[in-house]
Amino acid sequence: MSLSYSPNEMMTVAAARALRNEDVCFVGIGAPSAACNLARMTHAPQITLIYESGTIATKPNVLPLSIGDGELCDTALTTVPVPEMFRYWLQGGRMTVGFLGGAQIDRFANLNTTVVGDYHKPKVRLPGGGGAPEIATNCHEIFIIMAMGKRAFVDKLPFITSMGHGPTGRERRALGVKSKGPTRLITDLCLFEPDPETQEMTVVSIHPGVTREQIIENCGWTPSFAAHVVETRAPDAKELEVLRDIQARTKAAHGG
Amino acid sequence: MSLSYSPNEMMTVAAARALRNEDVCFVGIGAPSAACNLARMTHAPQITLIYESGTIATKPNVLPLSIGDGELCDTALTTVPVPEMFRYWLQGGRMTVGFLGGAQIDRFANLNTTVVGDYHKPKVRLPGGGGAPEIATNCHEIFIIMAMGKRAFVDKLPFITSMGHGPTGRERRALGVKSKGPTRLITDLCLFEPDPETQEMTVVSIHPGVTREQIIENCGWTPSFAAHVVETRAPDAKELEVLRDIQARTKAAHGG
Amino acid sequence: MAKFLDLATAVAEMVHDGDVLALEGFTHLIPFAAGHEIIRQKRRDLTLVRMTPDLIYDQMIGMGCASKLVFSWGGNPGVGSTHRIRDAVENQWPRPLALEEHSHAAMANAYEAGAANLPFAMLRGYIGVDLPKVNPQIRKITCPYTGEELATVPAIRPDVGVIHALRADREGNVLLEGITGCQKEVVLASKRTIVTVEEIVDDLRAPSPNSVILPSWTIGAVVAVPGGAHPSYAHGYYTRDNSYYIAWDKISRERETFLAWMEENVMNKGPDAFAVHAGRRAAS
Amino acid sequence: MAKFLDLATAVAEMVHDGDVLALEGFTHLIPFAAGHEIIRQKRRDLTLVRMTPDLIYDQMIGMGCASKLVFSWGGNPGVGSTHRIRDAVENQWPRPLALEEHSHAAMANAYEAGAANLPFAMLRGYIGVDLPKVNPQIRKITCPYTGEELATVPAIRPDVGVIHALRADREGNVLLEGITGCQKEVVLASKRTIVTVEEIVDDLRAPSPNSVILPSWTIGAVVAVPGGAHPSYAHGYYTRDNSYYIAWDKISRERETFLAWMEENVMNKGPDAFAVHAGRRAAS
Repeated sequence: MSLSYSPNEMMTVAAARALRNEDVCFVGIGAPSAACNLARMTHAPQITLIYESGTIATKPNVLPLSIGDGELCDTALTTVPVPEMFRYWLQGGRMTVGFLGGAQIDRFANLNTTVVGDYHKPKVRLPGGGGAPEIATNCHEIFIIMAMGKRAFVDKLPFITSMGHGPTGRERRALGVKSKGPTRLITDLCLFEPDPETQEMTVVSIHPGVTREQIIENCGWTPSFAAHVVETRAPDAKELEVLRDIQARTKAAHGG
Repeated sequence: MSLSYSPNEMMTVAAARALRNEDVCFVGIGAPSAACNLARMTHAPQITLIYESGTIATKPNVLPLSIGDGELCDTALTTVPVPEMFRYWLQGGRMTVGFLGGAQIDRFANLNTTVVGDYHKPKVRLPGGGGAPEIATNCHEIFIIMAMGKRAFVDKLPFITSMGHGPTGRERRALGVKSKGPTRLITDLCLFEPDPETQEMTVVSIHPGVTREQIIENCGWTPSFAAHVVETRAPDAKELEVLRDIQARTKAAHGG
Repeated sequence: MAKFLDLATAVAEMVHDGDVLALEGFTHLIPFAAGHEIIRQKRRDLTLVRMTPDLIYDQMIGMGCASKLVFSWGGNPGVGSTHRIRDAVENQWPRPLALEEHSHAAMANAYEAGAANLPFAMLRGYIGVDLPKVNPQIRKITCPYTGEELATVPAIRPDVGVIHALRADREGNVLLEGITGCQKEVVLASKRTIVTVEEIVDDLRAPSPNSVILPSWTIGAVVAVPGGAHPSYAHGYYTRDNSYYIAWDKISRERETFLAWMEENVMNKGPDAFAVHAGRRAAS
Repeated sequence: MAKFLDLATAVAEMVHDGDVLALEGFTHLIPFAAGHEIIRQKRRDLTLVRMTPDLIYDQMIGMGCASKLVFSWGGNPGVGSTHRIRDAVENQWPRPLALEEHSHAAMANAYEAGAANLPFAMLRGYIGVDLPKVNPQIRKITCPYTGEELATVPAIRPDVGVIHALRADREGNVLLEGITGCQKEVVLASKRTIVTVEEIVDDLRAPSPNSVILPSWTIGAVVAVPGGAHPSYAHGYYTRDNSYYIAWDKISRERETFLAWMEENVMNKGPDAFAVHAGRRAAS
């Protein structure tokens, strides 16, 4: 029996699977938050989720709309001030995974959430970096979740808001950053991982029913494919049920 | 009717009187603590007392033996971590008065609580500075309480643990320190204040029954007397009653 | 000691044209009522400082209060753009808006340094990114022990800090609880401060000896404005009005609908209008 | 995740000869039971770090555990000298003790920098005093914005941090309350950590969403030692045994009385001996 699911559901499920029970995860709002909580409600019940609002080991029953919804504090082990969150917990090196989204990404998993066009005369002014610049270097590794498309997956970023492996894939190591940086990029079409030599994000797994052509068409650079590309395991019934339940609860709670 | 009292009681009462209702006072343990709480229980009920253990606006019913007795926390408005106390509250410039004691003092109200003899081959190893080095420069002004004696009031300090007005009375200003430094030195025999020109601590008030000769005999330098020296007002019945009550309660509580 | 004032008086006394002003509250306890009063009193040329300039700064900037914004993330959380801020940046409407942009970590550290009376903050940050190229305030310092380079930012010391807290006692001591953001730091870093509260009570009911309490003598003015954080929320009082944030996207997208909404809901109202939200406890 | 161990095992696994070791607790929650276990296991050449090396370090140093002391105030609070530390410094008995001396502000900042993974801390401190002349670790840095000079000290990153807390839950999350000193910083700054607690419970009973809680994954070992802070105290459990501090002055003044007391009360006892103090609630 085959289940019907959307590309977005596939992306969220695949992202959730990347997380482990023992992870301490710094969670971005939106798609990362959905994936992290899906992981917590399925295979990783002990995972520690931390939001930059200061909520540590939070277990929201509905997805927060903002990074600091009351639900996050109400269900947290404890809530600390924001300066402490960034000093002791993020910079302190406590996070095994930072889970980010972004507006634009390049082949080395550098992210732009700042501006399209010239910084001083912007075509589109985006929200800015928030926690991302320091999440990108202070967490042990970075997972990124983004839907593919040519406006999002670009050949050259107009602005580097947070560093992946650097503009040529070599800068991260050259700058002496010890953490791994982006190790997984989860999209609605496929999964990327950095090539061990070049650090270029490379397709390692394609979601069921997706073609290589679709991936190429939705990418602003010519994507590389690993020597052995596998097919992503489709969402199972449990994963879809939990995801849909939480999204239904969330929609009801936010009155949207 | 004249009341009988000890020199130590006179000293504590005189020290308490120096404090104002609107003061925010960083309290040292021992004699400063007795004076500050006497002030709170008599003429300055609204005074804010802060101990370096993190207790803010504390109102102990008995004098603490240590800087962090439970009584201080139980009666405080709130208790903050020690790093925060030193960063936000002391360095933050929140304290109007720092109230210090010391083992040795010189004529410019520099204090030694570190060592007698050579630092590396000490004759007597004293406790060290604790909070005093930064209290001395970060509070708006400093009150010092010490019983006189030639071993305590010395011509030259073997070690400057906390700065008064500097070794020659000029260093404090020369170093660009904006706070006033020691403005009052309260002893068991008399009260000193800095000379407006030289910053030398100068006798401005002599306790009842004390002679200038006694002051000179108990001072390791030749003390200066102000042009107009007054007689310190003797402790009144209320002051003595409150002081003796708190000391009796304290003795009972500490089981000493 | 804090003075107990009404909101109009507090803003009139403490907030002046040209001030550096920080309204803080990290999603929780955002001082909307105070922001609206500043709009009504038509303050101009403000430098607005805030980690997350969301709806309250969208409203203040759209109404022409600010000439500069110091920030680290500007958007309608979980919804989309802050259209009024974008219109000011992209089209100079209603007036030009200079930007000084940081990361969250840098701003949190800069507030912390301000509270600690340090001239600057240092952090392991801004590595490999473009922001230092467009913000000359981001500099470097070398560790005197290890030789490592660290990023620096100047301490933030606002002329005025404004926060919303849960409650104050009769002496003006103020309690916060829940997500406390950098509110304590802002109050301690600012020259003048306004704290709006849900209620003024005889007993703060602090649950812990370590509760987050700002003593009265750290605060300029305490103002009772029940519901004053709406559509943000107040822990234990009322929950976040997420539908307002979602609705704001449409209201703020066009200048005309924005101005009409502001006229009706801000210019023609007062702090009392927030009281209706104080009693609203959403089931969660 | 924290391991639940007995005290002898925790010390045997985590504390090694030559380690840099910080036992913290600012008057409150001093980990006496852990210190006694380290004495019993005859650790040597420790660098002992502590803001206020009072009785617990007087005992450890008098029993020969340490070759160096990093501190900011060494005494028996409100009573007088720590005679065993003085004997080590003045007479090298039972062995020489090197000193690295700071102020409280510097050490608190150094722990804070350690927790924040910074290589050093800066402060407005050490102005016009002699300590920088005898401690080459105290240096200076220049503000890149104002040109001001600030004092610096290296971050403290102990090999082992040891604290006593109120209670842990079954997952190993730990609650502190009352005077919390720099315990959170020490745990976060240390490579390995031991936390002794009054009790292990199903529910932490945290009174506030902002309660001081260390998550299990920040801790190496959790050990239940009821009364383990005695003669220090545990907020809500038992009060400070001030008479012990007063009595210590006489016990510790002479080497013979000290050694006899240690033999009877430490070497011939175990962590269970602290349990008697757990129930003692002085009326206050």
